Order: sequence, then structure tokens, then C-alpha cells
Amino acid sequence: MDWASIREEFPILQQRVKGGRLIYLDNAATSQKPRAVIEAMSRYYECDNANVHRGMHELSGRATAAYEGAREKVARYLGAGSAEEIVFTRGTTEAINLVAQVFGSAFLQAGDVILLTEMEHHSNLVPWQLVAARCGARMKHIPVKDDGTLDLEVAAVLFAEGGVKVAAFTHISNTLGTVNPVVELCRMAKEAGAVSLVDGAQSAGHLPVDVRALGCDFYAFSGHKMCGPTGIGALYGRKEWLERMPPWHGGGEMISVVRLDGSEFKPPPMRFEAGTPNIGGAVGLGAAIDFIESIGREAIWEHDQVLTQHLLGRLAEVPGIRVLGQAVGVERGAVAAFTTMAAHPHDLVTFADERGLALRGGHHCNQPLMRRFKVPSTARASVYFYNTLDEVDEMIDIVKEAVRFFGGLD
Amino acid sequence: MDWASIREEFPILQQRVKGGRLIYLDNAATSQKPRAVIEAMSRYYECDNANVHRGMHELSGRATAAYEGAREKVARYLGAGSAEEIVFTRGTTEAINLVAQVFGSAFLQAGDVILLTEMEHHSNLVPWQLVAARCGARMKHIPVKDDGTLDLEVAAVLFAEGGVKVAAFTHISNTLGTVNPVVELCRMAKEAGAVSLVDGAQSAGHLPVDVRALGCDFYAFSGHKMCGPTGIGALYGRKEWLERMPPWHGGGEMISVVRLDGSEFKPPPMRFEAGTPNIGGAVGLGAAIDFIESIGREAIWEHDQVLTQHLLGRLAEVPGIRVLGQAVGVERGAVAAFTTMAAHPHDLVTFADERGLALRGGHHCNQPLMRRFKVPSTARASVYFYNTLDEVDEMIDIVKEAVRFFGGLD
Amino acid sequence: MAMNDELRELYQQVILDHSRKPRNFGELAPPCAHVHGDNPSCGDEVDLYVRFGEGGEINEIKFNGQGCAISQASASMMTQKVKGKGKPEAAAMIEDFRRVVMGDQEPVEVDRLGDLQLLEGVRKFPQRVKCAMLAWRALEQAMEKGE
Amino acid sequence: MAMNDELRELYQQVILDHSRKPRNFGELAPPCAHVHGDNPSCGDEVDLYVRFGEGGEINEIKFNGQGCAISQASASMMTQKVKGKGKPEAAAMIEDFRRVVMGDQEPVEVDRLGDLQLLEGVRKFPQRVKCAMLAWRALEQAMEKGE
Ligand SMILES: Cc1ncc(COP(=O)(O)O)c(C=O)c1O
Ligand SMILES: Cc1ncc(COP(=O)(O)O)c(C=O)c1O
Repeated sequence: MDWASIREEFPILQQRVKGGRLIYLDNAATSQKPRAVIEAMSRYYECDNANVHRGMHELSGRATAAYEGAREKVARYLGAGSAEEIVFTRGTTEAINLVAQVFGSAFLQAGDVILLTEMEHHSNLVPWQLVAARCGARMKHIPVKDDGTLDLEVAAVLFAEGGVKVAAFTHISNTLGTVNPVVELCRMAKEAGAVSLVDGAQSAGHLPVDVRALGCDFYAFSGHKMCGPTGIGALYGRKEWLERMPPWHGGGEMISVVRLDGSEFKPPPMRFEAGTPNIGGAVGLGAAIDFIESIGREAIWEHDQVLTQHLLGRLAEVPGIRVLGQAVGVERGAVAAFTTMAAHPHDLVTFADERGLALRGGHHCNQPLMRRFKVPSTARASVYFYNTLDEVDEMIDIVKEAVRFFGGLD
Repeated sequence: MDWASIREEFPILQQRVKGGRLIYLDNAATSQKPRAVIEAMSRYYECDNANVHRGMHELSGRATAAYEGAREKVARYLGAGSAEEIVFTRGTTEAINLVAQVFGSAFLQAGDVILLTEMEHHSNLVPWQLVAARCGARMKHIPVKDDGTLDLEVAAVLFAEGGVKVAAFTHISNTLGTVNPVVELCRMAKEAGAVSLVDGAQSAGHLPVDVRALGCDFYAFSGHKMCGPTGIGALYGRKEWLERMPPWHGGGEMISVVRLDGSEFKPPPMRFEAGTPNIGGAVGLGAAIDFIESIGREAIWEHDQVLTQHLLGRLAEVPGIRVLGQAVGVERGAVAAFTTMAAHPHDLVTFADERGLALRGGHHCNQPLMRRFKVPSTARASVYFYNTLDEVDEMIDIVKEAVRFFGGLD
Repeated sequence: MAMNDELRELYQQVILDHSRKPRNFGELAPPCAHVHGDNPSCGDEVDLYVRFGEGGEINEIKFNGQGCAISQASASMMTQKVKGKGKPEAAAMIEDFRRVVMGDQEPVEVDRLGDLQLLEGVRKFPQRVKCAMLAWRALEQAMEKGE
Repeated sequence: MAMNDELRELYQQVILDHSRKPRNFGELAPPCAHVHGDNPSCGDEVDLYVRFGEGGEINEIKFNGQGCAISQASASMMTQKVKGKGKPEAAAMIEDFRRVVMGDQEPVEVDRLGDLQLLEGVRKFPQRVKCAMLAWRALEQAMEKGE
């Protein structure tokens, strides 16, 4: 794979920031966009823009074809049974809120159990807390072991305790990089009679995903973390579940008959898409899928492994470092969260930024996990396929420098 | 005002469609985008893209500044007290659902009255139906008179009957073009102790709006109808109301402290923006506001009047025509919905499309209003500032031709 | 300005004629199978009345409704064509017609449809397919109902 | 590679020194005003303990906490500076300090802040302002509380 020329496709990476060449290692927060994606959106607005579904004129036909074409692409990309199983949302967070609120209000009752894990992003935790507070459901959390993996024995016990109606877990942790045994968890959920939701924010753009092979009922992801624009993502929902679910937001597009005193609703996915959708965003997401597929997710995942293992190996050289999660050598998501004795994450990130190196410092929307590992916050480096081994090496130099500086050795 | 060169700024308008030059008269559904908006988004993705709020690196700072800068622009554009009163949403529909669901669940009880009008877009009707069904509130509707205006005497009676907790109405009807007496309605709501929400989908891009002068508690609009991209819009909410409202969606960005067993939330507007927002979209919306303000909303509204009066005047020439709403000569929104004896709206729209003329046919998300006027559907022409008198004339020729054709005279 | 070809093909004289003077327009008194069909998104409506014979054949059929030229013509032409037909044959015609208007493959030639083949022009107008199908979906339901 | 100027200014030797060896670090036994402050978004925490005298002057002050160099140094330098000051003067210092680190106008010269003026570098790092302000917001609360 010619990674160097793939990298050339990303205009933003060609710039200098402050002291140095931009080294963007904050990909778990959001990815950068290739020219093809940016241009697909511009082209849409320059040539084809109209509102979808409701029109019978040429532009409206083109806009509808573009929007529904993007839905088909997402369906194929995820291995869904059909495009009707794909609901466009703003991103992972909205997709999870949709399921939590709709499923929660229709099917959850006081005493039912919502089973999550201790490593969930706030976006796969807070929506369930809000729903639980409303309907009286209880929440349980599969614990995370010291090595950053889920304790499956405890998981089995929690399922066995009964009452689990929903099990929701992340595919790949955005802090630990752990790849969870999703197939096994979905199977456990199914056996317990629970519906399963996979938070795919960190997996959709990184490795091949086949929702039917995973065996999940729902899968949520964000376009912006996989080369797509912000403001668009999707929920995959198994047809039989989507069909049983009542509407969420009311408005144009999602209705069939409206009277002043009541309305009838379209079948999914329209039922869950009230109002004018993010058409330009969906076009951009479609282009992002094309771009990723032109490389291949197997290749991206392999490259993730090469970069991440190199990153982990070299981080080990930094004095006083602690990396959360699994040891070097284990397959994992393209992210490393770490602390150093000398430099607080914020100081480290500010220091790095002055060199053009973009790291993230904080809780990474994982406050409970921070508490679990007894750190107030961490620094985090996360790579994507356009990053290079050289960039990782430069990062290590900068981190070492920062440690010397803040440790008083500089 | 040099409208001809302003029109040049819209790449999409320079194309031919099927038989003719594109004449886009479906602006009430969505507007077209000037180069400046398209380029602002591209530039954002090519130079500044990162996730907002959570980062301490340069790009993240730029992205946050761009996003929060757009919020400031929206606040100024609407005359809000501060940017904290602006919540970004996907559009009008999501903004109304936010208020309906959050306000509804926190403050509405069985027997309370939700007062709407008979001319509401489905997006300002169905969300309230869903909420009413949940909490047992009753819905009442201010009737529309034959001339397309609201019956304010009945409105006074409905308020006087008591129990009104929310009054929600559109600023400008997307079918009738009626400009509602929003100041008066908001005052009536206030006197009745009700919260008021104005659906600004058709007003935000067309005439000067000052939410404090309107006296409303909430105002909702969509970027895509005012030169901005799809997928972004906003809710203005008076600070004291937003602050009293509990969260809606849970997730990253909207929390301050998250524990496994419960969370604390940020103040507005963050409380209502869970997950990664549509950053690129907000940047585009900011550019749209700049573009509109460079022309001036007074000028746009005046031009609307010129085009619309011409449209109405010339439509009167068409045999067998019936235009819904007010007579020629009254100030009104830039839209005309009509039926003809000879040509069904769908046939008319299909016919027009073959000439490159984009009209809309259908119920315009106004099914109850269609019933009120005893029409199954209508054709609709809606103009914006880039349209010309010539285009209106061409449209009239095509409509006449269609009437001849379907009437069997061609 | 001359009509372009696609439009001429969509709105052929026969179709316009049916839409202006629909055949079998009206109602049947009970007992009969009555189905109301609509396209809420555009306001097209059709009320279809069918009286089946002993052997299930369509003895009488009428329709009422409002809508665009396509939906009215399609209903009118359909009633003419299916009258007197047995259920299996009517069912096959529904299938044929669906292929004629929806097919994204090459055009199909279906002898038994006769004039209805003229509605083939609809396939160039995907947004109008549901107009053409409205009465046919009603017939399908009437046949399920009217045992 | 050399440190650039903005960074040198942010992390001046005095600041780093305070962050590595914070002054007045620890707790006060009750009775005293105790305030817990945090920046949940980044995990910085400070526990501030203040004992006020008869006239409301700050007799003793200590802090405990964890966080970045800026938040720790700011807390450490603040405790040194406000000790012994009366409430009005402390309140004025809080205001001055806020202007020093947040001002988007031209830099302010505030004599009574002394070394604390060194934290002015923070204004070039808007994301870090809340780190610098953490202990000061706690002091503000302690003063409201500790009548
Ligand atoms: C009056 C009115 N309200 C609400 C809407 C819904 O706006 P959106 O689809 O952008 O959410 C529209 C436009 O479709 C409208 O015209
Ligand atoms: C694991 C995980 N879940 C959910 C999210 C939320 O995604 P978004 O902010 O795009 O809604 C993220 C990213 O921030 C994530 O990493």
C-alpha cells in the first residue's frame, strides 16, 4: 500500500503549526478528511442541492438519489440486511440516544437491567442513566481488569443474575484501545434475552465490520471519525427491532398521515428521521466510505497495528511513563493513553502543541474509567492510516523533551 | 442592490436542467448556497478541522473558535441576549422536538393545553402530539380564516379558556405565505402565563428578526433555508428557560461530572449539545449569516415583496387558478401555493421540471391546512433573493402551457 | 417551445384521454369489496369497488377518486382491462404492470397489458411510480379481501 | 530544538519552581473555610483551606490538590500573596488576576500582583485559563463562605 501518496490526499496534513510540521495524533477524537470527501460535498452544493423525498423536480430527484445512495453504501459497508436498517443520525451519540430513549420508553420497566461496561464513553453511559432515571431501570457495569480488558467471568454472572433487557458496549475503547469480544458479548446478550447495542465509534473506520457476523441488534457510529464530515453518522438497527419501535422526533418526512388530532408514521428508517436531514453530510459520508474501501479496511487495520505497536514500543522508553491497557504485542485499537511522572497531561499537551504535535489530554469522555485506573486524566495519542512511523518517532522525542523540561532536567 | 451579481455567487444556478435553464423556485423547501458558504466549509476541513471543546492543541482551538464564533454570530443575528441562549441543532425540526420533549417532560401535565395553529408545518405539530400523548396534555389550534390569516378573536378565546402552558406558531407560513402577528401572539401567551415558541424556518433568512422584540421564549430555524448547509440550525431559548430545563440527549460535551451511578450536567447551551456537533455545518451557517448580512435583511425582504407581488399578479392570469392565502398587495412571505382546474399539481410539477423549472407539488408538510382549504395538494412556487422577475415570467408561461396541455387545448 | 420526448411519452394522448374521461368511474353498491387507497405524501386517493363472481372472477369494477393524470388514467385503464378476468390472471397482470412501471432493467413487452403498456413512460419518472401503482395496489387488496 | 518564546513565557522558571515545590501545601484543621474546586473537564482539583481573622483578614491559608503546572503554581503563588491580606484587598487581587490571565485587551500592569504577573503568559493559551483560575475561584468562594 502506498501510504505516502494516500497521505497526500489530506490537505490539512500539509500545513505547519506553530513551531513545526503538523503531526496530528488526535484521531480518536476526530479524523481528517481527504480531498475526495470535501469535494463531494462541495459538488453536491454546487450542482445537485435540493430537499429530499418531497420533490418531483430534477434537483430534488438528484438530492434524494444522493442521500439514499449514501444510505445504501452505509448498509453495504456494515453488512446490514438492507438500507432500511440504516437510520442517519448526527453521530454515535445521537444514535445511542435514539435507541436509549425509544427502546427505553417502549420496552424498559422498573427493575429491568441495563448492562454496560466500565469503559464506556460518556455517550454510551449518560443516555442510559437518563433513561434509567425515567423508567426505574437499574444499571450494571461489566468491570475492566487491570490489563484493560473486560472481566468476562463477571459479565457472565451479571447476565445470569437476570433482568438484563439491554446490553450496550463499545467495540473498541477510545482510551484503552481494547478490542472487546463483541461477538461473544452479543451472544451472551441474546441468550439472556437482551437486546445488544455496539458503540462502533472507534471501529467503523478502522476494521471490517459486519453487523450480522457480530450478531448485534444495534450498531452506532460517527462519520467524522472515519474521514467523513461532522454532523452525520448512522444507527444500524435490525429490521425487526426498528419496526417495533415507536417514533422519536416528530416532524416532516417521518409521517404518512397527519391530522390535527393525531398522526400515522412511516416505516423505518424514515420513521426516525424527522425534518430535513443532513443531506450534504450524508453525501460526504458516502464519499468517505468509498475512500476507505478504495484502501480496504483489512489494510487499514493492519497498518493501525504496525503504527500502534511501534507507538507502544517507543513509549516504553519514556522515563516514568504509564500506559493504560494491554501490553505491547496484543492486537488493539490505534490509541495509547498514558501518564508520566514529570509532566501533567495538560502541560504535556501544551508543550507538544508548540511543536505542532496534536495530542489530547483529559478524561477522554471516560471519567469512570479514569477513576477505575486512579488517574485524574491522561495524555492520549491516537493514529490513523495517514500517520507515519516517523511521526510517531517525532512524538516520542517531544514527549521525552517535555518530561525533561517539566522534571527540571532541561 | 446589484441582484444580478449576487445571483452569480450561486454556482448551482448557472446550470441547465433538461429542456432549459434551471429556474429554482423551491426555496421554501431549501435554499441554494453561495460560493462563500461552500468554501468556508471546505476551508474548515482543509485547514482547521478538529474536535471542539475537549482539546488543547492548535487545531482544536481553531475548531472551537470557529464553532463558538458561529454561535456568537447566530446570537447577534437573532438579537439574543448572549451566545449562551443559542443551542445548535440539526434544524428547525430538531429544535422544536428539543423544546417539546424537554419542556413537555419537565413542565407539562395532564390537562394542560398546548396551543398551536391550523397552519403549522408538521414539524411544529407532530412533536407536540407525541408529547401530548405521553403526558396527557390537550391540544388546541387557532383556526385559519379563508384569507389565510389566523383568527385572532378565536385565539383570544382559546387563551381565555385557560390552561395554556405552551403556545407555538409559525412566523411565516410555508404554504400561505402569511406573516403571523408574532409580537401579539407572544404577548397573549405571556399574559396567559404560557411559554411561546416561534417556528422561524421561513423567516430567519428573509426578514430582520429580533427575538427580544418578538417577545418569544423560543425561536427555531434551519440553516439550509437561509443559504447555509443542511444538518445545522439552532434554537434560541431565553436564558431563564434554558437554565430551568433538564438535559435531553446524554453524552460527551454536555456533562461536567460523570460517575457510573449518575452525572452532573453543564449549563446551557452545552447541556443540550451531546456528542460531537456539526462543526463544519456551524461554520457554513456562520458564513451564510455573513453573506445575508452583507446584503441586508431589509433589502432581502423588500426584494421578496417585489418578486412575490409580481408572482401573485401574474398567476392571476392563469385560467382556472386558485391561490391560497391573502390577496395581492398584502405583505407576505415569498411563497405562492396554487391549484389549477386543468392540471393536477403533480402533473404540473412534472411538466415544469421538463422545462428546467423546479416547483413543488404536494401537501408541503401541511396536511391539516390542505384539509382546511379542501385541496388534496397544491403546486407551490417560492422565491428567494437570487430569483428574478424574468424567472417568474418564464414560470408563468410554463404554467399556462401546462394548463393548456392538460386541459386538452394544446 | 415543443414538448420533449419523455414528457410526450409519459402523457400520451390515450393516457390524457383516460384521465380527463375516466372509464368505470363511480361506485358499486354493496355487497362488494371496497378498498380505499391513498398516497398521503401527495394526496392522491382512490376508492375501488369490486364484485367477484362465483369462481372469483372480477364481474364488476368501479373506482372513484382524485389525483394526477397518471393515477387517474392508470385506474381507469386498469378497470377496463381486468374486468371479467379470473383472479390468477388479474394477479399476473398486477405483477406485469409493476414490472412495466418499476423495472430498472430493459423494458418488458407484456402482451396481455395492451394499452396499459403505454404507462411505461412512468419509469423515467421514479417519483411518479407510486401514482401509477395506486389503483393496482388497491386491486391487490380487494382480491385478498374479496373471497 | 529550542523552546519557543510563548512556551518559555508560560512556563517561566518561577512557575515551574512553584509547581514542583508548591508553597503552603497541605491542610488546615477546622475551624476554617474549606472549598473544593475542580475542572471536571480536565481532572484538576484543589482543596483550599482558609482561616480568617477577626477583621476578615486571611490569617492562614493552605491548599492541596493535583493538576497541571499552571494550576498548581497559580495556587501556590496565590496563597503566598494573599496571606495576611484583608478581604477587600484579596477581592481586588482576584479581580486583577482575572484581568491578567483573561484580558483580551492590552496586557495590564498590576503592581500588587508581583510575581503572579508572570502567569500573564496564560492569556496566549485560552484553553489553560481555567487551570490558572482554579484556586482563585476557590478563594472567592471561601471568602463568601467564611464570614
Ligand atoms: C414553517 C416550517 N417549519 C418547519 C420546517 C422544518 O424545517 P427542517 O426540515 O429544516 O427541520 C419547515 C421546512 O420544511 C417549515 O417551512
Ligand atoms: C467509543 C466512543 N463512543 C462514542 C463517541 C461519541 O461520538 P460522537 O461524539 O461522534 O457522537 C466517541 C467519540 O467521541 C467514542 O470514542
